[in-house]
This record gives sequence, C-alpha cells and structure tokens, in this order.
Amino acid sequence: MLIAEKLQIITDNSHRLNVNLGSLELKNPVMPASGCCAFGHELNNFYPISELGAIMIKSTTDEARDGNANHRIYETSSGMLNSIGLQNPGVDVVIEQHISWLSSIGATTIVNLAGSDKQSYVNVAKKLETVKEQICAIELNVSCPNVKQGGIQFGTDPEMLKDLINSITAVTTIPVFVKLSPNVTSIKEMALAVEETDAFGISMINTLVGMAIDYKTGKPVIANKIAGYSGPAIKPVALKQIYEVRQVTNKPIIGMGGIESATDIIEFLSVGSDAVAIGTANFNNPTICIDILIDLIAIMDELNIEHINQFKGRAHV
Amino acid sequence: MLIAEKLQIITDNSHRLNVNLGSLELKNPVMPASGCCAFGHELNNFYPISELGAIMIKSTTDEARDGNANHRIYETSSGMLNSIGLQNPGVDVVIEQHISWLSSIGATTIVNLAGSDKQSYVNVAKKLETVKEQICAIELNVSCPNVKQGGIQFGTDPEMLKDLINSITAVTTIPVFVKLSPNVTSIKEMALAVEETDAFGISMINTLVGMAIDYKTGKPVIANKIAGYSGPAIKPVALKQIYEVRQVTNKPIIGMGGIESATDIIEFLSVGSDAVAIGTANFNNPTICIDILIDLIAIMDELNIEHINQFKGRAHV
Amino acid sequence: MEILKLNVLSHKQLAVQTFELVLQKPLHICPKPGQFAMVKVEGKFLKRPLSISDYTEETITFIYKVLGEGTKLLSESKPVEIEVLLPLGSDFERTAGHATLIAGGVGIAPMACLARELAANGATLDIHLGYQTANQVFLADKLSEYGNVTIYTEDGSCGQKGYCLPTEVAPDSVIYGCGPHPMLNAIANQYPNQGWLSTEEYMACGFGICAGCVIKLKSGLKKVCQDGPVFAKEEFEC
Amino acid sequence: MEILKLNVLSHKQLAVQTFELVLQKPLHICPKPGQFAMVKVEGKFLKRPLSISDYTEETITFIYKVLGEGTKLLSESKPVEIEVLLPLGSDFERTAGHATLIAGGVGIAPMACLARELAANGATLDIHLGYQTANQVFLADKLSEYGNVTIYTEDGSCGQKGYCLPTEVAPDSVIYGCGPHPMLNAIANQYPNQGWLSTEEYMACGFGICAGCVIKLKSGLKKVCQDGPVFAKEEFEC
Ligand SMILES: Cc1cc2nc3c(=O)[nH]c(=O)nc-3n(C[C@H](O)[C@H](O)[C@H](O)COP(=O)(O)OP(=O)(O)OC[C@H]3O[C@@H](n4cnc5c(N)ncnc54)[C@H](O)[C@@H]3O)c2cc1C
Ligand SMILES: Cc1cc2nc3c(=O)[nH]c(=O)nc-3n(C[C@H](O)[C@H](O)[C@H](O)COP(=O)(O)OP(=O)(O)OC[C@H]3O[C@@H](n4cnc5c(N)ncnc54)[C@H](O)[C@@H]3O)c2cc1C
Ligand SMILES: Cc1cc2nc3c(=O)[nH]c(=O)nc-3n(C[C@H](O)[C@H](O)[C@H](O)COP(=O)(O)O)c2cc1C
Ligand SMILES: Cc1cc2nc3c(=O)[nH]c(=O)nc-3n(C[C@H](O)[C@H](O)[C@H](O)COP(=O)(O)O)c2cc1C
Ligand code: FES
Ligand code: FES
Repeated sequence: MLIAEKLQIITDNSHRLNVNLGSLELKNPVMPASGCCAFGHELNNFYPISELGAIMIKSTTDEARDGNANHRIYETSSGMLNSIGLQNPGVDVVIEQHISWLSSIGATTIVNLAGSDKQSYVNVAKKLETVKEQICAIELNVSCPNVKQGGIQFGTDPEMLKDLINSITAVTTIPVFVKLSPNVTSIKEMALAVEETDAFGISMINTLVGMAIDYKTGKPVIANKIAGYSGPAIKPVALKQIYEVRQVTNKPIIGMGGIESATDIIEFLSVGSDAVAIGTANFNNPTICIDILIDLIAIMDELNIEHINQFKGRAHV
Repeated sequence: MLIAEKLQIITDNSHRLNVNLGSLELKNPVMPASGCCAFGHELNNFYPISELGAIMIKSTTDEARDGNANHRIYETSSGMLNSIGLQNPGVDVVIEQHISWLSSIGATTIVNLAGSDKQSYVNVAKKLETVKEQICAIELNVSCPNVKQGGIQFGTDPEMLKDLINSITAVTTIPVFVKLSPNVTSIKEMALAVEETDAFGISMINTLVGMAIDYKTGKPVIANKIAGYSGPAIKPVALKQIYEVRQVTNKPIIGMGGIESATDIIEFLSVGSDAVAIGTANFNNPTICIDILIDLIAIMDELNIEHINQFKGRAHV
Repeated sequence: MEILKLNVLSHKQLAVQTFELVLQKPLHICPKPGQFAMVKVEGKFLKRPLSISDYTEETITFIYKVLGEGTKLLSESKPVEIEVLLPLGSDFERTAGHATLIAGGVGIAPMACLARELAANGATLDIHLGYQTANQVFLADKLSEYGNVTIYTEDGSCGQKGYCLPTEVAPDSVIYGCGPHPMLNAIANQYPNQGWLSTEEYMACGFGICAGCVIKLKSGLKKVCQDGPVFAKEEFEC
Repeated sequence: MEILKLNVLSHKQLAVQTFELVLQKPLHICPKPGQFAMVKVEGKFLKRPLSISDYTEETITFIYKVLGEGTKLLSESKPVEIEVLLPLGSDFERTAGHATLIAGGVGIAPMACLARELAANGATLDIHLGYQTANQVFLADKLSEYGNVTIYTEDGSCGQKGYCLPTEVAPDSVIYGCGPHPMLNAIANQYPNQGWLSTEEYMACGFGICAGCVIKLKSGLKKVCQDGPVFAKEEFEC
C-alpha cells in the first residue's frame, strides 16, 4: 500500500482515533518518542509528520552538547542499548531551526527538555515559553543526573523531582508532561510526587539501564559503559509500571516502551495510557507510526471497537 | 554428541573450570537457578546433576505453599513472565525428600530460603542448620514482601535487609548468599548493606517485574497480574547491576539473568561474577547446563584461555 | 523424554486454521496415546505444547490450530526440521471393553492414536466430536474406521447442533475426554462413568521444573505436564 | 531512500568468511558508489549496514564478511526475500582524471561500482587491495578490468606483504579509500592528495534519527549514515 493510501485510511477513520490528553486533543494516539525521530526532518521525508498525533523531539538543553564517544549503540536480544549523551544543538538553534519548521508544516510538537541542574532546565523552559504558540507540550526528561546534588537523578528522588517540576511550571504556561524513569524502587512514589505538582501529565517509561560486554575483550561495548535499554524487551516492565501509576493518578499518561505493533498499543491503552509513543521501532521501520495506525484500524474493525477510547483502562475494571 | 561424551570432555577439562567462591570450591561455574530446576529430579533424568557446579533448589518456606492461580506463566519477547507464588512443600518435606536425596547422589546443593516475615525465614534457617553437612550454601531470597512491614520487600530497604541477614547468620553456620532484587533505585546501596553483614556472598539478579495484557480482553494474562520477568531480555540489566555491585564488594558473586550461551557466561564473569546460574534457559533445553560447558571449553580453546578465572573482572581493569 | 531435531515429512492444512505436521520419528521413541511434545517455533522464545495425534514406527503426527503468534508462525514458516522434546506426560489407560470418546476442537487431535490403540485392544468405540462449524471438521473420517462417530457443531452446520455432550453414555463405558476446560468439567459431572480426561495449561518447560502448569484438582496440586495431561475423571468432579 | 522487500537472486560464498548477496533491484532505485543499505537479518533486532558493492539496472550486489551473530545468521539462512532500506548516505565524488583506490577487507566491497563508474567516466585507475591472507581475496579479478591492481596480504601469502598502503601516489591522483579506521587515518595523513574516504560506525537506524553513528571529524560532529559514510579526506587529517 502506498503512503498516500494509508494516509487516506487514517483520515477516513479520524473520528475513531482522536484522543484527549486532558484538555489537549490529538488527531490520533501515536507519536514518535524523543531521541527516536531527531527533529522530525528525516521521518517527514517518508510521510507528512503533521499526520501524527504529535512528535516528541530530541532532548533539548540550554547549551549545545556533543554527546558521548563511540560506540553509542548496540543491539541486544529484542532490544538495544544507547548512550547518545543528549547530543543536541542547544535550545536557541532548536527553536530557530526546528521548532519553527515543525510549526510551519503543521506538526504537533512536544519538546523534550533536559538539563544538568535546576537552573539549566529553567533556562530552556523560559525560552520555550517565548514560542509557546508553536509548542503543544513540554516533556520533562528527569532521568538526568543533578550535578548540583552529587549526580543523583532528578527522577529518582520525590522531593528533588517535585522541586524541579515546580520551578518549570512557575516559568511556563505550556503543559508539562513529566517523563518518569523506570529505574526506581517505587514508581508509584514518583507518580505521587508528580501528582502534588501542576504538571499536566506523565509520559513513561524512559529507558531501563543496561550494559553489553564484548566477550572477547571482556570490555563494555558502549563507550560510556552504561547505557539506556529500549525496545520490545522492556515492554513488560512498561506495562506494569503504567498499570501502577494509573492506580494513583488521573493525569493523562503517554505510554511507551517497546511498542512495535497495533496490539501493543491496545495493551498500553488497556493499562491506562491515553496516548502512546514509539521509540526504537522507528529505526527498524521509518513508517512504523503510520503502518501501526493502519493495523490498529483493522483490529478495531475485527474486535468491533468503534473508538480507540474503548480500549482505555480495561485492565483496571 | 551423547551426554556421556559431553561429561567426559567436562571431566577432561575440570582443571580449567573449577572456581572458588571465597572458601567454597565448585567443580565448575555453572548451576541451575532457583525455581528453574525444581529439586533436581527432572534434570537428573537428563544428566547426573552431581556434575554441575551446584544446584539452586526451589525457594523453600517454613510451611508448605500452594502458590498462585493460573495462568502462572506467559511468553514475552526474548523472555517470559512467571508468577508461581513460591509453591513448595515446606522445609520439612524439602529436607526429608529432596535435600537428603541430593546429598545421596553427590550433588552440591544451594538451598533457596524464602519467607513472609523475619521469623519464618529464621525457622527455615534453623532447620537447615540441622542438616548442614548436606548443604553447600543458603541463597536468601529477599524479594519477598515483609507482611509485618506493610508488604515492603526485604530487598528494597537497606535496614530491613541487614536486619534479616543478621538474624539468619545468627542461627546458621552455612554460608549465606543474598539474592539481590534488581528492582531498586540503587543496587549499590543494597550491596553495601550486604557488605556490612556476615553474608558470605551475593547472588543476582532475581527477576525484573513485568506484566502482560491480553489485547482482546484488555486484562492481565497472569492470574496474579504482576509477574517476575526473566530470560535473555533481562541480561543487559543483570550485567550492569553486577558490574556496579562488583565495584563495592569483594564478596563472591553468583551472576544470573538471561544466560543462554557460553559467551553470556564469559560476559557475566567479565563484569565480576565468580560463578553463574542459569534459569529460564533450562526450560528451552533441559541439558543447557552441560551443553554450555562444552561450548565454553571450545571458546576457551579458541581464545587461548587456560583457566576460566582469566575471564573474571576484565570489565573493571 | 528426549530433545530431538526431527525432519518434517509433511506439513499441510486440514481444515480452516487447522494444520497437520508429520515428523520423522526415531525408532526408539515410543509415544503413548495422550502424551504430548514441546515443539520449537523459530522466532518464539518458549516451546509450544502439542498433543501427539498419531504415530507409526517411523512417523509422529501433530494437529494444531492457529491460535496466537506461535502457531501462526509455525503454519506460515515451512521448516524442514523442528526441535521437539518428547514424549511427555501421562497417557490414557486403555480399556478392552466399551469406550466413549468425547473431544472438542483441537482436543480431537490425540483421539487418533487413542482410537486406533483402543480398537487394537478389542474395545468397542462411540466417538463424539465437537467443532465450531462445518469447515473446521478434521479427523472425523479417519476416526470412523475405529468406531461410531457422531459430529456436533456449535452452529449446526454439520451433524448435531450444540455442544459435544452425548445425551446418554452406556453405564459400563469408559469415558475418554479432551477439550476446553468447561467441556471437561461438564463431562466430569454429567456422567457417572469411570474415565480419563486430558487437560491443558500454559507451560514453560513441559517436563516438571518450572511449576508454571500447576492446577488444583480434587486430590491436590498437580503439574499438568508431569502428573497429567491425562488425569482420572474423578479428579475433575465436584 | 525506501524500505523494500527484494528477491534474492543469488547468495554465494566468494572467499573464506566472505559472501556475495545479489538482490533484484526495482528500476526506480538508483544507488551511487559509496552508498549503503540497512539489511534485515531474520532473528536479529536491528538491521545491518552493508555497502552497495555493485548494481545493474535490475540487480544490486552486497559483499559481506561473517563478523558476528548477524552476518553469521545471514550467511547460514538462505532467505528468498530480504528487507532493505536503501540507498543511504553520501557517495564518492567521481574524478575523470587519475584515481588511486585504496581499500582493505570488506572495505573493498564498494570499490566494484566505484571502479566501474570511474572508468566509465574516463579516469585512469591504480587499485590497491589489502587482505589478511590469500584465501580471503575477492573482487581482485573483477577490479583488474578497470585498472592496475596491486594486492597486499598481512601474512604475505598473496601479493605484497604488509598493510595496504602504496609507497607512492601520483600527486594529481584523487584518492578513494575504504577500510578499517586505522587504515583511513594512515591514508589521510600519509598522502597530501585530495580524496574521499568511507568510514563506518555502529548504526541503529541508518537514516539520521538515532544519533548512534555520530563521530567527531575535523569540521565537527557528523552522522556517518547521513553526512557520510563518504567524507572528504581532509576531515580525517590531523
Ligand atoms: C498438553 C497440551 C496439549 C496440547 N495439544 C494441542 C494440540 O494437539 N493441538 C493444538 O492446536 N493445541 C494444543 N494445545 C494448545 C496449544 O499449546 C496452544 O494453542 C498453543 O501453545 C498456543 O500458542 P500460540 O503461540 O499460538 O498462542 P499465544 O497465545 O501467542 O501463546 C502465548 C503463550 O501462551 C501459551 N498458550 C496459549 N494458549 C495456550 C493453551 N490453550 N494451552 C497451553 N498453552 C497456551 C503458549 O504456549 C505460549 O507460551 C495443547 C496444550 C497442552 C498444554
Ligand atoms: C556504512 C557501512 C558500510 C558497511 N559495509 C560493509 C560491507 O559492505 N561488507 C561488510 O562485510 N561489512 C560492512 N560493514 C560492517 C557491517 O555493518 C558489520 O560487519 C556488521 O554490522 C556486523 O554485524 P554482526 O551482527 O555480524 O556483528 P555483531 O558484532 O554481532 O553486531 C552487533 C551490532 O554491532 C554492529 N556492528 C558490529 N560491527 C560493526 C561494524 N564494523 N560496523 C558497523 N556496525 C557494526 C551491528 O550492526 C550490530 O548492530 C559496513 C558498516 C557500515 C557502517
Ligand atoms: C537512541 C535513543 C535515544 C533516546 N534519546 C532520548 C532523549 O534524548 N530523551 C528522552 O527523554 N528519551 C530518549 N530516549 C528514550 C525514548 O524516548 C523512550 O522513552 C524509550 O526508548 C522507550 O521506548 P522504546 O522502547 O519504544 O524505544 C532515547 C531512546 C533511544 C533508543
Ligand atoms: C519460573 C521461574 C520460577 C522462579 N522461582 C524462583 C524462586 O522460587 N526463588 C528465587 O529466588 N528465584 C526464582 N526465580 C528467579 C530465577 O532464579 C532467576 O533469578 C531469574 O529467573 C533470572 O535468571 P534467568 O533469566 O536465567 O531465568 C524463578 C524464575 C523463573 C523463570
Ligand atoms: S510446564 Fe514446567 S512444570 Fe509443567
Ligand atoms: S545510524 Fe541512526 S543517526 Fe546514523
């Protein structure tokens, strides 16, 4: 099937696919995850990314970052490791070259915001606020180490997390989704911390943490040694954590972690997601976000499901 | 190759495979993991389990336990979910019917000990102490919820963990390996807690936690909803956590998590394990523990490695 | 019980979503009616339990229905060799008297060798086979060689309409049942006869080491893979 | 750049651990020398980057060496159809004057179409090919149709002994290099000539969205998959 035909099917079924994340309405529940679509230019060569529910662009920091040395990625069983190191051109360039372009082509942009201390996050948030009409939402990447607090990750300490969120929501009116790290003893505790703030919603999960070893040398394959772990292998963990978070919050949840099929999307909606993001699967198939919507419509027909919302939260009833 | 031929090769290479876990010497570094070999009878129909480094029998509790309802297991990408619920006949039957049999056939037995509160653990340890000459070591399963402390798992709280270990080492002279749960914010913190006790060593990792959903009904597939996650999919997480734990302790480590090949074993030794356990892979191949030793010897030849110890800790130098 | 790579001799569709897989059997492997195998599907992590439908000296036959991803992959790939662990589990104790076979869906698969061996034993057979609909009927012709076959379909498109539960079973007849759980429970409680029922549960290992397949029967906790899959009928009575 | 399932026309061994894979090419796909493809290997999660070795109107050829699990699986399975994403990345800018090709190991693969196109362009070619040992030699015969071939082996079992670095390169010759990193660095710093070098790095996507393949060159951070794999020689000079 040609892309044009696929897009037509999606358009024809748009009344069955639209989702609400609280007050935000998206065309459909599918968006590429941060770090897995760069700033959208490449995917837009395959299909118009304005047809997506949204696009979550690469983590953006105050200053440009070079990222980590090579090797940065490695394949594992049903997944991959990455340690890119938040390479990005810095918020000024991102606004000028990417956000404005995304806005001009009609894309729904979610900007992923990262930093190394509270101030650096706040700086980015303030700049994003100046182009707020071009931005649908901010996704707050809290899996960064806080260099001011001995390198503890913001997303692993409830108090530090709340403090960071509060300082962001204080300087911007853009809805903020907090992207939870799965690498914590209690994900509920973190969700409850978010619940006490003005954050708009939650996105989850960020990568697990893993390592790969070259058996010949005995050395880590990834230059940074430790790396983020993504792909189908992390799906069971994602489903479990979203299930638990949905038990303690009514905020909108963008679910992700290993999604590569329409049935995966239905599973993520069932445990409590309101929309989903697709990360690693884009690497294997550049048109996955469109293809998966086509499959989703077919399964909805098969199961006699009129609207995608009917899948939401079924694991909890 | 017939099993007898494989056993001969292993015997011929025994001087290259023996490992020391502190003062414990094992024939070779390979043992089946707890819950993945029952009490040894079935594997012993395939090969003499006395030829293994050791065998880690099913979690044993004070009283018999029925375990959970069906479904108890489900396949996922490169792994599986299980929620058996510690089904076991109770320590008295385990001693009479299983440990004595294992001892009689010359197997090296590591008894996995579980409980629901401190007292129930201690009861089992005391009974095991009465047959200590039949037991090589105790593996302390600390991934159990403490019913006396609001269901918090022993292995997720350093103080509770230390307290549990101390009460076990107070009543038994059998070496105790503490089996760490990977589902914590900081695995180093837990290892440091073990470091402060008289525990003999560490085994890791226990299962991650995951969930599977039937997309048609939207309901969890596993009766218990949430389940342990094992298999190759968890290997990167295991390697990373063992790497980190090795940075803070010199105690012997039995590494596990997704091992299914000889190169996997080498990777686990490289990050700091002294021996390895094989869990889920036994389900797919009942003779995996023997086959993998054959492959290991072949790779050692290929890489010009005289003794298995040469692989140890290479990721740290 | 052995792990073996067996050559595929044939692999064909028998009915809607229903496939027959014939493997070359080494002479020293001697399965019995009711036993099963764990069958490797390339691309899937765990093996899949399938009943041994029939066998000769040199062949072993499975009949499977496409249910989920594993069976779909198996039916679409055309492997030349398949890894199996077999033979596994308990078998049906065979009577020499009168036997009533009651099977539904893929539970019909193991009836092939059971009927053949019962007949060879001198037993007289009444065979009741349940399907969802006419285009899913399989094995009925073959089984009629060994006894009196009655077909049931849920939609009435072939044979009697309704569930596969005979209105009467001769009092001295031994019942042999295989099918979905509700069917087994109905058989167990509807007829006073002696008998044997084959059940199923999700399995990881198939040979007793994972405790994944444990179910609660009348006499206690049982591993379907090791204590079963065939259990005495009274185990299911309530 | 397109994702396509292409028929396998042939798949054979060329030398020790070295295989040639020929796929059917749709007419509208027009690769250029130096470009590559991401090739799906069944059973592996990510696609594998392979240089386009050569092509005709209707075919596209890859030559790969068995290095790890993915290439081993590819060589052992005999797929009839393979999913690829192609053509990807930058190409070698072709001179019409004198060209010196210096390639080692699987870096020799893309020299096939490069030499052909350079020759068609009217260029004169000196071709230097490095292998580990004699039984790994491939493509040398074919390349000698387009220019003067010199073979190097590390153990001296064929051609000159030692690394594939010509002692002299004509001052006006444009250098085209492809091979392991140390070889590219040596080429970059040993000869003052202009030229183009093709490099490699681990890749997840192959088309610019993952930032996994980024390396630091003289002019800054570059994506090997998108800005490369072919870069101007001065980018590697130090
Ligand atoms: C002893 C025994 C004998 C069987 N004999 C046959 C037979 O002869 N023919 C036949 O068609 N089917 C038979 N089944 C059922 C068959 O095993 C399942 O249909 C099959 O495993 C489904 O696999 P899947 O990947 O297609 O489904 P999925 O739902 O994708 O499977 C996911 C997981 O669940 C397990 N699973 C799902 N459904 C079942 C089930 N009903 N029983 C056991 N495990 C299940 C799978 O093994 C796998 O581990 C038997 C089951 C048992 C236990
Ligand atoms: C642009 C480009 C062109 C290439 N052209 C060729 C070619 O024509 N012929 C050929 O034989 N090889 C070529 N390579 C190298 C080839 O991609 C690797 O040998 C191959 O990916 C190894 O896969 P594996 O699964 O066998 O190894 P494994 O080590 O098991 O692979 C694990 C992971 O690391 C990656 N990886 C490992 N080694 C390399 C490497 N050297 N380069 C890139 N990724 C690697 C794999 O892609 C995979 O993701 C090229 C690489 C690049 C980047
Ligand atoms: C190569 C790569 C780069 C990533 N970069 C980022 C990033 O910059 N910021 C972020 O919040 N998440 C990043 N992620 C995490 C993903 O957005 C996503 O949360 C995770 O990969 C799980 O989804 P998946 O399994 O579908 O990939 C990255 C993931 C990958 C694989
Ligand atoms: C079916 C099953 C049952 C298990 N039961 C136990 C148990 O009783 N006690 C325990 O400490 N670990 C248990 N485990 C965890 C394993 O011992 C092991 O730590 C884990 O599965 C990781 O190793 P693997 O990936 O090789 O299976 C069980 C694992 C599985 C798959
Ligand atoms: S399937 Fe593992 S014990 Fe029965
Ligand atoms: S491989 Fe993904 S950006 Fe180059």
